[in-house]
Amino acid sequence: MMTGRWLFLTVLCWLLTGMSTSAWAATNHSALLAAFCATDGNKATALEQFVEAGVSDETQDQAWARLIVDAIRNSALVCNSSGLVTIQGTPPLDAATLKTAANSNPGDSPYVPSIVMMRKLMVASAEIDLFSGQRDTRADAARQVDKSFALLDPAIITKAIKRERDPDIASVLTLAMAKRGLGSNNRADRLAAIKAVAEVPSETARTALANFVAQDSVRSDPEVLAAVQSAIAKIDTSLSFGRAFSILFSGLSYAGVLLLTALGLSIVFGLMGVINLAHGEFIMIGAYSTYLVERFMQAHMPGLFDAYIFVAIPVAFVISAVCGMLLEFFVIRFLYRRPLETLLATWAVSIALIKLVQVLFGSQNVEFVTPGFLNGGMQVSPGFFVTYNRVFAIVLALLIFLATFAVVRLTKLGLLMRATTQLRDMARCLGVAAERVDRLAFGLGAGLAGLAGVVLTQIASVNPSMGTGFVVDSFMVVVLGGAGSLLGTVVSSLALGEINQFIEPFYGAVAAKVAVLLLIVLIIQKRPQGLFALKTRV
Amino acid sequence: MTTLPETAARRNWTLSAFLSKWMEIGIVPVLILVAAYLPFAYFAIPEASALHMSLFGINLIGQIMCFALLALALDLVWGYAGILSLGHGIFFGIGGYLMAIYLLNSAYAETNVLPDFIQYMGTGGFPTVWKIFSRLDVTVLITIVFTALVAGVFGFVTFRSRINGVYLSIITQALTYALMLLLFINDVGLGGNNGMTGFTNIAGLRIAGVSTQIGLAVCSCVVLVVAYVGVRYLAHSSLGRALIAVRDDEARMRFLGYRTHTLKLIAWCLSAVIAALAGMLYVPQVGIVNPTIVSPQLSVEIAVWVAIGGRGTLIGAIAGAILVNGLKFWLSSQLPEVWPFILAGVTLVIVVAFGNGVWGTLKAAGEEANR
Amino acid sequence: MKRRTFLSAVGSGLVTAAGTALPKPALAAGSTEPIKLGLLFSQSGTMANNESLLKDTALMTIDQVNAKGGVLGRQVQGVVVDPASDWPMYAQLSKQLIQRDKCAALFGCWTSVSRKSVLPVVEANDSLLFYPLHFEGEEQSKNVVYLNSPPSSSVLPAIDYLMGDQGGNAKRFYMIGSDYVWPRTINKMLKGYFKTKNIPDSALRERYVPFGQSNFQTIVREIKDFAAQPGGQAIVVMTVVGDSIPAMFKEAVNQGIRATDIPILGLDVVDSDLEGLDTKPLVGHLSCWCYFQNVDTPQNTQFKSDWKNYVTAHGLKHRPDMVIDPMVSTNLGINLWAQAVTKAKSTGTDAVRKALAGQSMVDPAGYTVKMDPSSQYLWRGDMIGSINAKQGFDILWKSKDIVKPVPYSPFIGKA
Amino acid sequence: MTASASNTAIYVSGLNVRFAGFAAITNLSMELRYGEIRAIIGPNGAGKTTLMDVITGKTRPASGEVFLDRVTNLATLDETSIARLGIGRKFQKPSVFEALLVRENLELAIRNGHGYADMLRSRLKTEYDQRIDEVLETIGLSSEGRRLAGTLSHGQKQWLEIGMLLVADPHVILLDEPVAGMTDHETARTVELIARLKSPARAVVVIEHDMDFVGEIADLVSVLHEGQLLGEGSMEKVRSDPRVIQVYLGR
Repeated sequence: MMTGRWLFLTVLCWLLTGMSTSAWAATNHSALLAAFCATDGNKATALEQFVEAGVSDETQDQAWARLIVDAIRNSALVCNSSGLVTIQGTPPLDAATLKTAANSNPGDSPYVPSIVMMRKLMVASAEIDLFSGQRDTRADAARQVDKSFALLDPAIITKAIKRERDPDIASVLTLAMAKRGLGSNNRADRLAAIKAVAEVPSETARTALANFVAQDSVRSDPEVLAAVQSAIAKIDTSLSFGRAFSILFSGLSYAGVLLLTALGLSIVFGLMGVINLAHGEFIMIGAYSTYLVERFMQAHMPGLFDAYIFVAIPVAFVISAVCGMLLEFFVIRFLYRRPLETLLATWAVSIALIKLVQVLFGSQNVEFVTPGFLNGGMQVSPGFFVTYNRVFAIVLALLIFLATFAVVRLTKLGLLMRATTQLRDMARCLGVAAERVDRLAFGLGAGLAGLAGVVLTQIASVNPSMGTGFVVDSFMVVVLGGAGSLLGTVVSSLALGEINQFIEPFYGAVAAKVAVLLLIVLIIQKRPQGLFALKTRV
Repeated sequence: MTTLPETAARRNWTLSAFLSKWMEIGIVPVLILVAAYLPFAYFAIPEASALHMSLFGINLIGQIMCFALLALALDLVWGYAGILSLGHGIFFGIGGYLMAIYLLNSAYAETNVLPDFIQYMGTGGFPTVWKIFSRLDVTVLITIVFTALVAGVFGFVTFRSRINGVYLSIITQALTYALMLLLFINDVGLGGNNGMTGFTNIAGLRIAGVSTQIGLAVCSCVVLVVAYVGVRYLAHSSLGRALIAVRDDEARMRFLGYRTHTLKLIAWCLSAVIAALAGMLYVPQVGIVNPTIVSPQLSVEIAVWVAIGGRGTLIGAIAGAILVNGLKFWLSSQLPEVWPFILAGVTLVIVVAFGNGVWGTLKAAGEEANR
Repeated sequence: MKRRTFLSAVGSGLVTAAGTALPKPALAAGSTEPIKLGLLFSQSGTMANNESLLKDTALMTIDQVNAKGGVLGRQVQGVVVDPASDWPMYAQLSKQLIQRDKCAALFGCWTSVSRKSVLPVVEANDSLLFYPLHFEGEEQSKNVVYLNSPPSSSVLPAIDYLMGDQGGNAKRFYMIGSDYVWPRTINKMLKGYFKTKNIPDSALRERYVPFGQSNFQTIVREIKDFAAQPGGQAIVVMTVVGDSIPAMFKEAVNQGIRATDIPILGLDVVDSDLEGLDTKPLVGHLSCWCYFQNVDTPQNTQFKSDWKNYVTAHGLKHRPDMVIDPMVSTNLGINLWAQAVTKAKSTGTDAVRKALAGQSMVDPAGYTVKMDPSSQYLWRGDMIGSINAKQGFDILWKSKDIVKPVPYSPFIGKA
Repeated sequence: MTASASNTAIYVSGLNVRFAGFAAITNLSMELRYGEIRAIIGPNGAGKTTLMDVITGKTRPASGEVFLDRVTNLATLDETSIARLGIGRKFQKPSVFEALLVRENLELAIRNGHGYADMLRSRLKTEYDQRIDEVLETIGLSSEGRRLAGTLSHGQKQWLEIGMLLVADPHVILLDEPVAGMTDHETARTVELIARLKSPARAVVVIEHDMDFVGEIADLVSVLHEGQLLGEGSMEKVRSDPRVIQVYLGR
């Protein structure tokens, strides 16, 4: 019985639309445009007309409607005072004929869609897409329509379902239609709708149901009420899981950043005992090297542009490593006996570097075009959305750490490094070329900082003074982890990252940071040598 | 300081020798002269003459004196006790903020307008605690006590657990950073990023008044002199020598039966109080206090002034602060682009080439001449 | 006169530097030496890229004034200093400009904090500061000329729009700002305003991040949460500034927020903030100013080409094709000052202040702005811009006429 | 003297010290008596210096007792308190305060950490001054009193350090390789100095490698090996002890 009625309705709609469209081909486009531009006219209804054209069987109508709707979306459609309607561009087109417009008067500015209009436009173009030849286009359109089911035009969707060959797309559309049942007064429709909406739990689904349950008619109907409430409960549980995961995740990504920025320092400070206040500036140098690479590739090999981030990795490493070695050669090596002096010297270097970069690049943020594959993110589970740039940061941090660990623990350089840096004189006696090892070690530290810079270009703002923010954190991580213990660095950055992100939602970013700093200071009071330090003689 | 009168007989007088011996006392009358000159230079000397000083210049000198005071404080702990604190901005800040609270109180008493940050915080009035700071003398007293207390607690815990050298520097820096972040939060109730401003009067005098401004500058000089004399006395007492000993070999001092952390604590608290006083003098002269005065940057810079002047020589610290800040004010208006490079360059040369700074080197040369 | 100053100063200690410093330019009127204007804009530090724009606009405008023969037959000369984005330095240098360089008036400051540190100086020396930014209002000094709108005349119309049908009937508001006076005051005002619209507190949320915050993971997640609560369409009123703006936008885009789901009204967003951002996913987010560079008026075309020529001619780092509201405000300020001086036939503060009242001119946005005689705020138009795919703003809505500036918003409960 | 020789100054029993795994001292028990000069010898890593570290509170033992006068358990006190009980120590490498004058070094030693307020009064009590003069006489640096300690020769520094022990007049004196790197002439002088330290109310302990030197000064010799007491007795006795010869003198 139910289905019977649906059938009847759909047939009716189809007939209507069918007639109108056939009537359509005859009437010319400019009338529509006029209707749209009419100051008193209702733009929404005008838009519906465009859509009708778009979904008609006349391909040139379709194409035209598609073009117009896009033009409106990109606020390129100009209603000239002369009555002429043009599409901005070079040359401007006459919207009706799509021929080059005679003259579009500059005084007239294009129509800028309001937010409400944008929503309508979004659905409209999706609806048009539902009739396109490409399966993928239709699939996307279907998803879009489903997302904003409240706004869709049932007649058109039914038509789409009828002619849809692909079962998946069809089912998506049917689901969307079902969701509209929330609006109906029929209990069965409502129950079906609730089921449909709750099928894929998400914030939007929750909103829909929550708004739905707010209606009196719903409250008065115990059965529906029960259904919707259990649905909401179900959604809430999965959402809260998602929320927990997201906190863990952001903790992880924060830890990744900490690890990256601290790694270089755990060598320079941890192993060599140099208080390098210019550490942050090496990070900055790394970031700016990335910037140069980006600019270069944009100019010379736009095809491979997205790969710039990977190209930047070796480049940034080398550049900052070289800077590091220069610093070591000209300043640090005279100060190994006087750690506190290295503090002052490196501070001086840092302000000079900052100013230098300011002079070269200006003090504003340099903006990066994010590689396509780092844009956006994905819904892992309801309420748990990971963004690709963070995943990238975490993964890279991990890889870089493993590499460093390998270098320090497994290679000869690593051995020499530990030897010289820990027992300077002894190593000298043993004829280790201490100077060279020191230089390499410092270079390695600086290079790692540079790598941190590369990653940060994707998740933090890049400007000459960006480094200063990271120095304190990095030192804290290293000190907490225990000087000279790479594992300690990892553990402490993990701990700090998670703690920080756990506090932040409740008390805000600053409070979290402060709390963590104080916590560290307290721990240091108890364990001056950090968490991972052996008890040794003297 | 280590050469004594009887050897002075067989000095061969070189400039460095003269300076290193006599300027340490000589600076006192010099500073007093400056203090006396300021009002004279403004009121009595006609504007045309080169000797005339604009209020602007005088105000500048006042501020520089505060920085010198700050450097003196740091030199006491770094140069003598060997504690390189990167957290003296904290004490400077405490002094500054408490002073600001007093100034706001008195401004409110006069104008009856609440500062905007109080208004938009919606508390509808000053926190009750602030009432204590309604009198200058009381404020000064409380500030001294409070600072000593804060420094004492931190120092006690830290020196007890034998955190020193690099670690202590890093921790103090972290704390400075933390405090700055805290002050940036408006909910803390100290004006957040804007900090506090809009002071109208201090101890009944209009704060923008010429004579008030000059008075503050003079006051800064005087406090500097007093602090210098006091610290120098301490440094030359055998307590000062004990501090030097702790600096050079703390363990050894323990084996001699010294409670080294107590020694350090004394120097630490005294230094903190001096820093706080500097803050109290600084704020009414710039007319605003905001979190940047506890930025890690400033705290490191203090160490740089001391290093440039030569640590462990008190006068060197003062000279360094005056030199650097004088240059800074002058250059950053003339050629702002170049200033950081100059500062960096000078610091590097001093640190790498002349470990013990301008004054230290001069002194060394002086003693060379006497040997 | 020196001597008198001396005695009175000693006597009362209540003589301001004005006694010695300020009369100079007033007396010097009619002489041929140039009239000095202090330009108090940072060229280094965090504010540099914004404020140096204004510095150069000011210099350009001064050139234009001089090209027209200067004022009172004297050339105008801009005295440039660099406060290096360090708030106390603003106070310091403003003193220097007034007392040492004897500037007739100051143009400068971007952030409220810098203005507030200069305020006591200009008041003590009875000079004039022309302030080109929109700000939190709640202030009115006879020594400051406010060239941009206070929130009640610029922000509220935008809010009204969003609460209307065209704006999508916003019912719930997530207010995220940088933690300082401007956002705090704006949001306090908004809360007061929402009360009058019977919007319950449950439909409001207020969050603050420190300056230069670049990690908005948590915030954006919370926004999505907030939007998912029942009670109607949610929007974000964003008062974060500087570095935080692109960071916030990026995170929002990455986490899949679109204007069609949750519109963001960025009160401090100007074209320069969109530089280098891929604005396609940002299309439809909003901002409101007294001027957007896409406005189509001959004056604007003129101003934009002037700027382009100036930038290229002097080989400046700025983008030649980008003009933002504060630049226009600066330009207006200097022109109005010039008009006032000409009318007053003097550069003395009092005279200029009197002459300034009621001065008016046509601004690039096409409105005839005029100086409010009582409040010394400038009457200006109001516009809502919608971010387009071309890293700029399309004008979504314009006020019919200039709007009365209301320094003290009725919606902020006075303490 | 024989009377006092019997009474124990330092009593060590069942002492164990470990560093990150390896055992520096295992189950060591020995007595140091007043009135005697005791030499402790043994190859490197035998635990000689570690023993001093334990007595002076620098190192905490894993287990075992270290008593002063059979009443105070030193294992529970920190360096400062132990020093104040009258246990003085001279380190292996001369550690005088080079930035201070010779006199000032002695002054610090004589004040022995008492009365910080009193230290602000620059003038020193006259009896202290006299004491310092005497000691300067004894260590033969009277003419060097106003020199920077840093400018002294290696030997002079060693003597100054011994002087710092003398002025403080402790009950127990621990000397770690006092003649290391000295010329024969200097060594001879040091021998005299150490001989002077000997008094009925004082126990003197010397760690040394130089056998002849030990022979000259020591009343009693204890041999440590791998953290254990190998033998004890007069130099002759020890010299003739086969195990000692095997592990130590043999090489």
